[in-house]
Amino acid sequence: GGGGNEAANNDLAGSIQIDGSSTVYPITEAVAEEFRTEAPDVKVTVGVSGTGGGMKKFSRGEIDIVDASRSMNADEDKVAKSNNISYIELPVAYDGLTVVVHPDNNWVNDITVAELKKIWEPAAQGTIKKWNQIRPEWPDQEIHLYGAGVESGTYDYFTEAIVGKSHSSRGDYTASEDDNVLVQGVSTDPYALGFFGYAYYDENKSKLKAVPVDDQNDSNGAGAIMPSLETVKDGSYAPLSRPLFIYVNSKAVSRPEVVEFVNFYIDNAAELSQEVGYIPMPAEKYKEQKQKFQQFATGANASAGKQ
Amino acid sequence: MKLEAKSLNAFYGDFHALKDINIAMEEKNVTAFIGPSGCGKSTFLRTFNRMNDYIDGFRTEGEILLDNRDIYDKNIRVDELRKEVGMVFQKPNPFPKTIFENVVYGLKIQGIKKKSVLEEVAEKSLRQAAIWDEVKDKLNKSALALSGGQQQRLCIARALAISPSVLLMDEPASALDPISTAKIEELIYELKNEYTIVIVTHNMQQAGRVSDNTAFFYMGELVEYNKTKTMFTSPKDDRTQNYITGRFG
Amino acid sequence: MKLEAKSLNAFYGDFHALKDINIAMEEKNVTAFIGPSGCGKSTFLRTFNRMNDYIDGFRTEGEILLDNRDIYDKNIRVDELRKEVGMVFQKPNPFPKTIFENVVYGLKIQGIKKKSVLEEVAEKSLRQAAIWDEVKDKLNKSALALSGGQQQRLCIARALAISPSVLLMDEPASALDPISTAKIEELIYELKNEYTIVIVTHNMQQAGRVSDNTAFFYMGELVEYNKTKTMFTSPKDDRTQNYITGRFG
Amino acid sequence: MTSSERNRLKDKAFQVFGVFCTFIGLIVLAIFLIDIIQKGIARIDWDFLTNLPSRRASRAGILTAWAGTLWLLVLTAIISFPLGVGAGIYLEEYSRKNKLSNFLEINIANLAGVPSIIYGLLGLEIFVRQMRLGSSLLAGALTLSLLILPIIIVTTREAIKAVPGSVRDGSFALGASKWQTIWNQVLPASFGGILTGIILALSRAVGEAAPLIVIGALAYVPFTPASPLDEFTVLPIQIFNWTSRPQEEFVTNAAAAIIVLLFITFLLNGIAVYLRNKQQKKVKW
Amino acid sequence: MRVSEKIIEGLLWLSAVITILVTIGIIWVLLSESVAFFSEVSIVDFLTEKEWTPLFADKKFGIMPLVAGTLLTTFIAIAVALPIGLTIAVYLNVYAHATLKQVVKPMLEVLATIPTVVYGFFALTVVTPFLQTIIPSLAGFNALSAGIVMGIMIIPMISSLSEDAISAVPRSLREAAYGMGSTRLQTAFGVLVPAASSGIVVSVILAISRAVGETMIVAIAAGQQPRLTLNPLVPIETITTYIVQVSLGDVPHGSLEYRTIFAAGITLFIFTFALNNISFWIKKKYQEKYD
Ligand SMILES: Nc1ncnc2c1ncn2[C@@H]1O[C@H](COP(=O)(O)OP(=O)(O)OP(=O)(O)O)[C@@H](O)[C@H]1O
Ligand SMILES: Nc1ncnc2c1ncn2[C@@H]1O[C@H](COP(=O)(O)OP(=O)(O)OP(=O)(O)O)[C@@H](O)[C@H]1O
Ligand SMILES: [Mg+2]
Ligand SMILES: [Mg+2]
Ligand SMILES: O=P([O-])([O-])[O-]
Repeated sequence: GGGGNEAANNDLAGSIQIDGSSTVYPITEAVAEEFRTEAPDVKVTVGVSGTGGGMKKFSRGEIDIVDASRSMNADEDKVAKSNNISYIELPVAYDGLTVVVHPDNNWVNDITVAELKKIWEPAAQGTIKKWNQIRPEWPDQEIHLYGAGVESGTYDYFTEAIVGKSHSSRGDYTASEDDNVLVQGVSTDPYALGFFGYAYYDENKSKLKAVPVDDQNDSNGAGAIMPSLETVKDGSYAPLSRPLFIYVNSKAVSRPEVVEFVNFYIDNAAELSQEVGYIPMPAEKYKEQKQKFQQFATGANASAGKQ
Repeated sequence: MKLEAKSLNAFYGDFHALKDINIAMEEKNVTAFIGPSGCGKSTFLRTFNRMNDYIDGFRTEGEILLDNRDIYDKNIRVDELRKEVGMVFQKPNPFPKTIFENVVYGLKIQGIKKKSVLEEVAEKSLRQAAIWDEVKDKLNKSALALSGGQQQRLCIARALAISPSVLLMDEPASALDPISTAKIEELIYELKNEYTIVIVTHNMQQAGRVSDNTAFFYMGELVEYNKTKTMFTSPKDDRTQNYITGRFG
Repeated sequence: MKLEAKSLNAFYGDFHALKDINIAMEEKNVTAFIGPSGCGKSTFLRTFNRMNDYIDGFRTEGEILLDNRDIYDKNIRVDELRKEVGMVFQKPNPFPKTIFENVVYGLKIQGIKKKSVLEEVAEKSLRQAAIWDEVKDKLNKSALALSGGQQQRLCIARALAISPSVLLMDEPASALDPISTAKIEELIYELKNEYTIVIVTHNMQQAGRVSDNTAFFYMGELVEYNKTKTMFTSPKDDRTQNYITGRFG
Repeated sequence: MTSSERNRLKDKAFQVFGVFCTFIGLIVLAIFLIDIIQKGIARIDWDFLTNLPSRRASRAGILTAWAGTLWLLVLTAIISFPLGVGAGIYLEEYSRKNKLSNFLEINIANLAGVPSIIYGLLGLEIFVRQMRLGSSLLAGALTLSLLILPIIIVTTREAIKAVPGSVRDGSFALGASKWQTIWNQVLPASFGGILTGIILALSRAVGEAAPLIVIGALAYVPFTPASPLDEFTVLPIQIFNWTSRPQEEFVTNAAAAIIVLLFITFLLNGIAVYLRNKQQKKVKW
Repeated sequence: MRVSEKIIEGLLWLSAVITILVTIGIIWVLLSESVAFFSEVSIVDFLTEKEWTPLFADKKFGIMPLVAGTLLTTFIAIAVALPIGLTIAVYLNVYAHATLKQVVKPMLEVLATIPTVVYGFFALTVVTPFLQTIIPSLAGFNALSAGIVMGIMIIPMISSLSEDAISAVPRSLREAAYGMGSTRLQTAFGVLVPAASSGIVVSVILAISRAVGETMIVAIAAGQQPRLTLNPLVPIETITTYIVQVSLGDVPHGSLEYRTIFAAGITLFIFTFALNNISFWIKKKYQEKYD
């Protein structure tokens, strides 16, 4: 069974295979790194094949844990079920998708979700081409769009939140799986508008200008809200703050090193996620997750014992 | 007869390189092949140890007899044949190995490994090739460091080491300086006591000096074959006459 | 004197290829260079149009005079020199272009473009080289389609087209069949009326047939230089004697 | 100006242009190396070479990356060497001029030009999926072996071709069989050239990222592989991963890792050039 | 001994024939997935549609934008590499001292061995900002900068292979030209380059083929925006970029989206296959010219 028995850790051995989201990767890498001092003989490997790629492997039982920057979708769930795999979803941190423009851009000081939708929805392709089509007082200049690669969890989340339908947007923008490439693009293009993870904005503040987003719903903060540690954490930066998850395979929790690792993950996620540029959840949330996982682990092991 | 060709024709693909050649060479005699460039001397010489086998499209008709056995017969093993019929080439072609390795190569590939045997044969062949004194102190040096003339004598020693009875030489001195050439000619003269030798040469005087019989080829045909003395003093054919007096070639 | 060498020494890096050569050749004469392989004939011939310039490490000492001007002088333009001193090589080396393009190449690089001039010169040179009748109907065919002998005459025509006064020939017939060889020799005989010709040859008989004077080289030295007739009947030096009687080489 | 003066002028002008172009190439190379070295050299120390990956740029090391790269190199060499050299020998020494040999030849020329990413797709389908090797070192090495096979075959053939026929003749004339001749004469004489080709091919393999990304090589591997079936990461992937991190310090790490990768590449190339020159000096036919 | 000879020959034959299996493998992998792709998407649409948006809600499957992007970057690369590479080849062969050639040639070849990931970032972070100071309208991602850097990368392919080809021109031709009073320039471009033209053409085709298949440089620096344009100043997407983009992302195996990379892959394969064949035949045809 699980439990943070420090003395037992040195006896732990085995290997844990993790794969999935590139967004979550830095957190998991940090946890794995710290876990090395806890249990030096456990070999943890982390791959980056994107949320979907990771889910694919996870639902076939090829890996123990999957990093995900969105929830598992129905198709993936079906495959997992058909392979007799049950799992638990554990949120580990938040990310704030940040809308950015070039620092010389002096006209955009805030933007509404409706405007973002107008820019990004599929119908915009070929029609919304200039800044002044969004707000008449904005310049009569071409707008250049930069955004996450179409096959990333980030893209899924952004389209869901802005356009209202996952995986649905215009296609004529510069897409990249590599957020630094996007940073480079926006920071060298005065007529650019882009979005990517908060960490990338945070690290490149001098080269970029973040745009406060107004979701026109005053219940979670009035007016346009600037992404920051606080606004993401307290939920007022909506709708572009999103939870990041790990999923754990029920079969894997029969192995003490996996249980130990996941417990360790939850215990340290707050500190480590902030260190690598993400936003930790409130402390009580982590407590909740830990209990949830404890139950799941004992439950899974009990049912495995019965068979 | 040691070596004989009967109605031999040879072809490179469609090209008819040797036309109905008949010739017989006695044991322990030196026969010289002369003729202008491209007349087929080398091609003919190489049929005696089947060195042309590896050329795509080359084929022969007729017979080549060594000790009265057809060497193009199916039952003949080429490697055995070549132990019987040694060959020395126009340009010295030592292997990029030591002098010793060069001489014993033929034995080694026959599977002979005993050091004492190899050393004995090496010394004997190098002495026969009149190069022992020059190389005996550097048998483990690279053969490529020798001069051209020494290399050529080494190649002769290498051929002798597998004790053939016939020695084919394709312009063996044409790449050498006069002094080396003289040494090689002397050597041929001595080897004649033990081996049947066929030599291709461009140098009429050389043919005159070393050979007992001479064969003159012209455009794939054997024009004239006779005692060397007779041939050089009273050739029967006009073409021979023209060639040996330097009208062409 | 048309051509002269005075105390000429030539080196390939450390190798001393020509040793203190002194020679003078008269206008409208044919001089033959003979000697065993590697004695420096080609090296010497090529100093007359400085073709060795492009060989790394090659250098000369002494003087080469053309019409009494030192061609290794700083003010001499190599390209001008080569228009004066034409050259024909051992192996025919036509450019992979049409026959016409080959003949007029030298004019074109001088900037002459006028069609009528080019055509006139082409016909004249091809006639001089005794090949006009054979090619006049296929001037626009590739030169590579000609036979070896024709190619060589084309190369001679090409050299004549820029109207040099000296013609250097390095074994111009050694790659040719007897009939082509005879044609080239005839041609040299005729060209002698207008050009100063220097020819390298391995073939003693050829030297005897075409040249007025003969120079015998041996290991980088000019051993003997004389009227061809005198040289072949009563050579002064033993080495010459040995060489022309075929004792070596 | 006479035409010959004009010609000489043009001649000189082109010479200047030639020097200029050559220097463009060399200068770009220099800018390149200086840029990378400035960014990364300070970061290279013993710890960087021996540390495991880490979230903190200052603690992160490339031990597993270069260990993976070396593993992959050795395995790739072991797999591609016999295949490539064998094929080269066959084509050069045995195959007669016929339809098959012609087809083989054109096929190899074609394979040499197939983009590396397509080899990645092949490796993914055949080695990772069908042969169930997963994203292991072995799957990676097999993929890279196929990628460099054509290069090895072509250079082997060139090296064998450079052995003069006179050596073969000499051996045959002493009664050696075909294989004896190849084994005792042709291969020793061409070995330098063959080795050069293999090393150059490996130096190509060492820089490949795309096909390994396609077959799913990992990013975080905190242990050095112990067997060919272990998972692995390599330097180009580590570099790619670091360049996509938000923190500026990782760019420094990436530059440092690039220096190490270039060092390996240059080392391999240097060995190849050395062998080639040595061979050229030693054997003058 | 006869038997062992046969066995050895057999083994060698086998290793040669493996190369055929590799080709079959490639074709099989590409075909099996793309056949499924073309059962859903008409090949006519694939070839004629002007938009490529298979990953979006509104799917269009016109390969033309990717092909245009590929051709554009390739063209720029060759426009850079051909004049520079050929000039270097001529310079090194005809003008430069032998030792200079011996030093410079391998140094230039280093350009071709630098990992392409490195080139990609060089294009994005050094070349593009530099070009933007000259062409202010240049986008952050563009075919121009990626093409130029790719051109630099393939310079040694052209310079080295062309130099080899020029070296292979028989000495006699070179001497003939000099012997007529040609300058070095006239010898080079009047005689050597035409005589070596087949080798030079082969080097250029191989360089084109390399540029067509190059992945990381364009993926990083040219953008990822399929667009039917020949404007070098805006972001485009090449076939290879598309493949690597999808491989890096997380397209579920077996979906139509996943199959698009094989359809793109087979297009790429056909391109390079055609180029390689052409170069092979040119080489074959002219190889024996001087022997
Ligand atoms: N491998 C080959 N394929 C086709 N033809 C060949 C081959 N080898 C030689 N020949 C031709 O066969 C003819 C005879 O050639 P061979 O080498 O026997 O002449 P040769 O008398 O030895 O001349 P040389 O004195 O120049 O050595 C020549 O016309 C030559 O072109
Ligand atoms: N490029 C070179 N570098 C070094 N040595 C050379 C070079 N060219 C020729 N030699 C040497 O210079 C000497 C004279 O050579 P040359 O070519 O002038 O001889 P040759 O009399 O024309 O001989 P052949 O009759 O064989 O043509 C030879 O020993 C040769 O090895
Ligand atoms: Mg011969
Ligand atoms: Mg000569
Ligand atoms: O890698 P993703 O987090 O974008 O799926």
